[in-house]
Amino acid sequence: MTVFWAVVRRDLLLAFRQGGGAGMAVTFFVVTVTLFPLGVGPEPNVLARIGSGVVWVSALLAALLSLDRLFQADLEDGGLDLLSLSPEPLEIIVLAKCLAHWLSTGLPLIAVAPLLGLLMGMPGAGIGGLVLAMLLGTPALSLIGAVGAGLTAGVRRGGVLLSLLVLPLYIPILIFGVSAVEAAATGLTARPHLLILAAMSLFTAVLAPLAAAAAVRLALE
Amino acid sequence: MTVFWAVVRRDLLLAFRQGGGAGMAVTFFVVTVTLFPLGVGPEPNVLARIGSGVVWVSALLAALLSLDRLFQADLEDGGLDLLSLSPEPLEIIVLAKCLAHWLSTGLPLIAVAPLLGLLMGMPGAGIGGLVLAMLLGTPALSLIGAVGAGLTAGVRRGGVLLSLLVLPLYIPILIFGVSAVEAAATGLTARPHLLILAAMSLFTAVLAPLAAAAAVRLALE
Amino acid sequence: MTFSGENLACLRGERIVFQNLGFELRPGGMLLLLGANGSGKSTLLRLCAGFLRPFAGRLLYDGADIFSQRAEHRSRICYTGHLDALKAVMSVSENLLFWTRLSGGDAQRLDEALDLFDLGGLADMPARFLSAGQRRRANLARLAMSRAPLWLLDEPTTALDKASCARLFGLMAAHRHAGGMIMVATHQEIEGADSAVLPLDDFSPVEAVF
Amino acid sequence: MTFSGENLACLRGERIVFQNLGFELRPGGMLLLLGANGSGKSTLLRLCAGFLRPFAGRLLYDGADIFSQRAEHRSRICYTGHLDALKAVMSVSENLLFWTRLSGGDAQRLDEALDLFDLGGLADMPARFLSAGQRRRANLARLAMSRAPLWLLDEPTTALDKASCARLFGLMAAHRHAGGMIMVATHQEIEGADSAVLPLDDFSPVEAVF
Amino acid sequence: MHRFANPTRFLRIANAVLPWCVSLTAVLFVLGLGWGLFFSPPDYQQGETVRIMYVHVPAAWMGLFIYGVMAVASAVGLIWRHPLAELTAKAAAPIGAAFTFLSLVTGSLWGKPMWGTWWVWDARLTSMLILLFLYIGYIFLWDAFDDPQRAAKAAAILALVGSVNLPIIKFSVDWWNTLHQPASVVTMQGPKIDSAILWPLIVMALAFKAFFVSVLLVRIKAELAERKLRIMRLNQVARENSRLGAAQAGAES
Amino acid sequence: MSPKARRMRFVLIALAALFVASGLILYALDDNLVYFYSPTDVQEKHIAPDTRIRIGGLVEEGSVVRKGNDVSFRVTDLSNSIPVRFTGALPDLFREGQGVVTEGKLTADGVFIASEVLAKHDEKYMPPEVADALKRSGQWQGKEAGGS
Ligand code: HEM
Ligand SMILES: Nc1ncnc2c1ncn2[C@@H]1O[C@H](COP(=O)(O)OP(=O)(O)OP(=O)(O)O)[C@@H](O)[C@H]1O
Ligand SMILES: Nc1ncnc2c1ncn2[C@@H]1O[C@H](COP(=O)(O)OP(=O)(O)OP(=O)(O)O)[C@@H](O)[C@H]1O
Ligand SMILES: [Mg+2]
Ligand SMILES: [Mg+2]
Repeated sequence: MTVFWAVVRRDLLLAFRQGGGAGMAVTFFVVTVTLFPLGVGPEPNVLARIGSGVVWVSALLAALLSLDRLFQADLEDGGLDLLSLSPEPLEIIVLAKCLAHWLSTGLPLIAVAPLLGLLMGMPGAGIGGLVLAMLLGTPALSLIGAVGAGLTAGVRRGGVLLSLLVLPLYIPILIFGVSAVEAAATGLTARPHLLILAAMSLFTAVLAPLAAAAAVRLALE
Repeated sequence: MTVFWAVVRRDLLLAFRQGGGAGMAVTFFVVTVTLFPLGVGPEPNVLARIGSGVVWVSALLAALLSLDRLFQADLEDGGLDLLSLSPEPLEIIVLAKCLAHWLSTGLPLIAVAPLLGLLMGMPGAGIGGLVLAMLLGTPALSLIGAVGAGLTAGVRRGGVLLSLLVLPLYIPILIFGVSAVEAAATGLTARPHLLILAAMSLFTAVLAPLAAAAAVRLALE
Repeated sequence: MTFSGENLACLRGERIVFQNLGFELRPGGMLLLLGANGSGKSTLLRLCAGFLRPFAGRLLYDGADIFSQRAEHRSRICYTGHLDALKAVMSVSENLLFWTRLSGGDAQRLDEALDLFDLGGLADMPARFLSAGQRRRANLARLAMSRAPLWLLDEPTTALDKASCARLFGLMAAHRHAGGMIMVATHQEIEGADSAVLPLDDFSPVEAVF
Repeated sequence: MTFSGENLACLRGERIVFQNLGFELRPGGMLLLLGANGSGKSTLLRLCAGFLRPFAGRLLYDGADIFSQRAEHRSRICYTGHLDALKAVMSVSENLLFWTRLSGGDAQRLDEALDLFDLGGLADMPARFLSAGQRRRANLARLAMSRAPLWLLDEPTTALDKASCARLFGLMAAHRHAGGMIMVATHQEIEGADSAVLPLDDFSPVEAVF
Repeated sequence: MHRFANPTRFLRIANAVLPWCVSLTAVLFVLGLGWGLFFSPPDYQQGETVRIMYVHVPAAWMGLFIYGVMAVASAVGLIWRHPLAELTAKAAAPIGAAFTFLSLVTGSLWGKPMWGTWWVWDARLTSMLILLFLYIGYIFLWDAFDDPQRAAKAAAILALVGSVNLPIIKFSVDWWNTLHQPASVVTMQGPKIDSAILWPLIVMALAFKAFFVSVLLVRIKAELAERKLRIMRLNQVARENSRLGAAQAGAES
Repeated sequence: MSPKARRMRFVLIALAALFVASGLILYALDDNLVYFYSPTDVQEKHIAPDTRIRIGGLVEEGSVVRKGNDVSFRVTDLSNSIPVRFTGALPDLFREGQGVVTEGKLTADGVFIASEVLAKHDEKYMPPEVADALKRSGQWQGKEAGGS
């Protein structure tokens, strides 16, 4: 597994040395969420009502934006050739890249999410649910995103296309993520929603690397 | 002015021949807007309440996403060198590129906005206001965006950086855009808001090309 | 009509690439820029095109500093760089016509230019189908339509086969014959025995200071 | 240990690049791929590396089709392409160590490899400060740490100065001497008189028929 | 070279089948629409509004069916590298998107009088909307590649990934309490629709199928023609190259 | 470890993960993951007043009282029922014995104040005469509670 961790280490290193990898996704997240009080108006009960939805949607978009370089950067400098020539299966390497992406994007988003929840006037229980739901759900965002990033690597206008391909696939996570928060906020049990989020992350952890690796091989043809 | 129109023509041609230029921004717009009912819940009066904000924020994001290739594509294939070597002032050429961007992105967004307004349950008058406000406001989106696109051309992780630079500058347009819609929807006069939007577009039409051209020259050093 | 540099120094990323560099070009003249990688050939060409400002020294065209008359200077030069500036989805002739219109060249001479570089059969082909050499030829065809007196060419022979090289050298000779001036950066042989040579290695600072 | 291609044909973008191409490499052998631009040198190398599947024909290593044992084949080759695969924000030695670990090379030989390509002083320099030639040398230094028997080199001498070329040729000779095999695509002279030549122009289809 | 021999045979078959298919479509449509709109009875609950069913339900079925066809064709294309399978998937996509869109529109038109709303975000409706987005993404992905061979494979991967949505759409009404009704036709207990309404529905479903096959054949023919054009252009480049090569060889000797 | 054994291990890990994921989903579906709650759910779950929920079921026979634009009725799943009040336009299909989904809030005294009432119908289609004939012949099976 030493190759796996070597890839994780390198991608984290790159994320942090290259213009504050984590920082940017987080800032985008914060800026987008704060656009809403400006757009919708500062009425507290409206904000509290839409809070969980807005936070989740912004998290999707933030995860998405940082995805388009996942394979593209390596493709452009020839590194993807060498990554795919490693004796280790490409699927493992893709999984390592997803893990690094989640550690450098998903985790920081989760860290600031409570603050944004407060900003939107969400109740305490809801914020707890939000953090839990994001912990279980955001890995799937990185994994599904990897498939889209692989498919659009080396493609004209990859960025916009990526969002087109990936956002529809994010919808289930959004739905269950939000319902988990709502259930927690209203004192109902969030368990089934959280279980489904966990199941989706597990499913995609197995299936997404397969699809993404196939897509990456294609980009190298 | 023949150079001006030549640039507009070329950029429009490229937008339409390269993977459905307009189509993608529009689809992103539609997908993002539909994320909100999913995230926020389907309650019609809440949706109607936040409709104008959601549509405007999504329009900002859609305009933004299609911006990152504005100069980047020309930079990568060496075309930006030649564009800036034209005897015509670079400012004029930047303005032409902004116009082409607005025609290929802003206009299509405006065309589908009424549909999305309906989907969000906005009243008829509000939808009329939305179209007017977008007509007057979206040119400023392209123009301000050009400054950000110029500054981030040739920069690592330009995409995320771009949104960080540009989104805060979009906030005034968002605020006045939304208030115009709200005023129209509630039967008040939207005129002052619309006038301010028009003024912002005019201001940026003069100032943004100057800043963007300076940024582009910097990118070529 | 002369183009000259005096005492030029250039700084890239806080490092001096070359210093105390001077040259003079007269109508009909050609200057070959030679030197190891990283010696500053491309940098000097971009300096002459006005993309960069020199850290020290001056660039004069007919005695006037080029940075005091930027617009005029832009209409005096035709530059070809490492990249081919072709849009993949536009045809060869669409690409060429756009650049010519933009730089104020002679759009009438399109057919002539295409023929010169043997691109006649490819005029309506989207540029994405071209091979590397064909792309390079399409880029060079701009020269044949340009009205600029000063050509700045960065390794123009890259990816060209022998026959195309010969055509290019013919075009360059004709340009000089008509009183034009040429600066070429190159690693390969360029035809033109009478041209001056600027060995960039000689101008790198003795001690690279950081 | 032999590596051979039989009756290979390759299709790119619905066009046949070459067909009926065959070759054989034995331990200590070197094959030079020559040919005009677009004749398919890079394509053939990528085929041999397993990035592409041949449209017709087979690639055999010790008699077994390379696509039937992909993982094994990947550990047998060391490939250097047109691009240098260096991360601008990582130092030369960080870059090299990562690729070596990834491909199962010998990380102990880092210093040796750096010295060989005269990169000793640059080991801790982020790659973005390197000149083109230095970048290329950093990429080639992987060869000195690789354990793979088959080297696939795509125009390795690009951007190299004379001295570095000589070092590279020395390394290649040593690899062959130790029983390794090399395929090189090139436009320039490569030292190694006894090597076989594969003229790719000879295998392009007379008329591309579909 | 089977991949280039095949299209000719396909074209021969397609040209023979197409007229029949078109006529069948016309006959079935006239029959189905006439029956459905004029001669079938109203529903005991929904009254005349039920007639939207004759468009909505076949359109929804086709939306699902065509995505299934694309997924299967994509798998065939990926595994056996059969170019006709790739083209079939590509040609089917816009038709499927149109049917999906039609089912969404007719569904909302029907929902307003029946449920009291144009749209709700229940599992059935939402998953159907996702299907439409998947179709659109698929179409754009084909567009985004220069090289049709790579486009085919990338699009195939997407089609296969997206196919997880199909069972979700189909069974959403059983897994969740949706506002949308459960299945009426294909159920464990047999159809729950009276035969007076079921028969015109079946005729319309057949009409939609025949329509799909006709349009699909036409589109595949167009794709093949376009491919031929592309190859002719590339051949022109190749000729140009070899002419140049010859000239160069001549100059050198 | 030989490459084969390694591959085997990956496959096993992957299968295990898929298995666990399927288990989680089945377990979650067993719990309630719904577009609306039934009256029994509402009673069993002790949903707090003032939370916004949807409830679904049948309109109890004989419970509909209209006063101008105001309607009150009871929603039942045949074992429990909840009183509902609503102001506004009702869909065409709204009638006694019919399935409905309503969205709103429960007040402290157990009345559901609906902000929206949607009609839900079942999967049976037949001409009116057939329905009458069925009713007359006594084969009419009545309604199951609001959908599946
Ligand atoms: C926008 C709203 C709607 C959407 C997206 C939608 C979607 C669908 C889909 C995807 C199917 C195919 C299901 C399958 O093959 O199993 C379907 C079937 C059906 N829909 Fe809808 N529907 C909508 C509204 C309605 C409405 C308002 C009604 C009636 C009041 C209705 C009645 C039916 C019926 C009767 C079927 C056939 C069920 C069967 O397969 O047996 N739909 N709908
Ligand atoms: N944008 C930049 N920032 C910092 N340093 C740079 C930049 N561009 C070039 N340099 C450095 O300036 C020096 C000169 O580069 P230049 O491209 O002019 O060399 P060259 O002679 O054209 O080489 P080549 O033969 O590879 O084309 C090199 O050492 C290079 O590392
Ligand atoms: N991804 C691709 N899609 C379609 N055609 C391609 C692709 N890559 C290369 N080709 C075509 O295949 C042919 C062979 O290209 P290749 O890069 O192998 O040439 P080469 O011999 O390496 O040339 P060079 O000397 O320029 O490196 C060219 O005609 C090229 O246009
Ligand atoms: Mg250079
Ligand atoms: Mg090559």
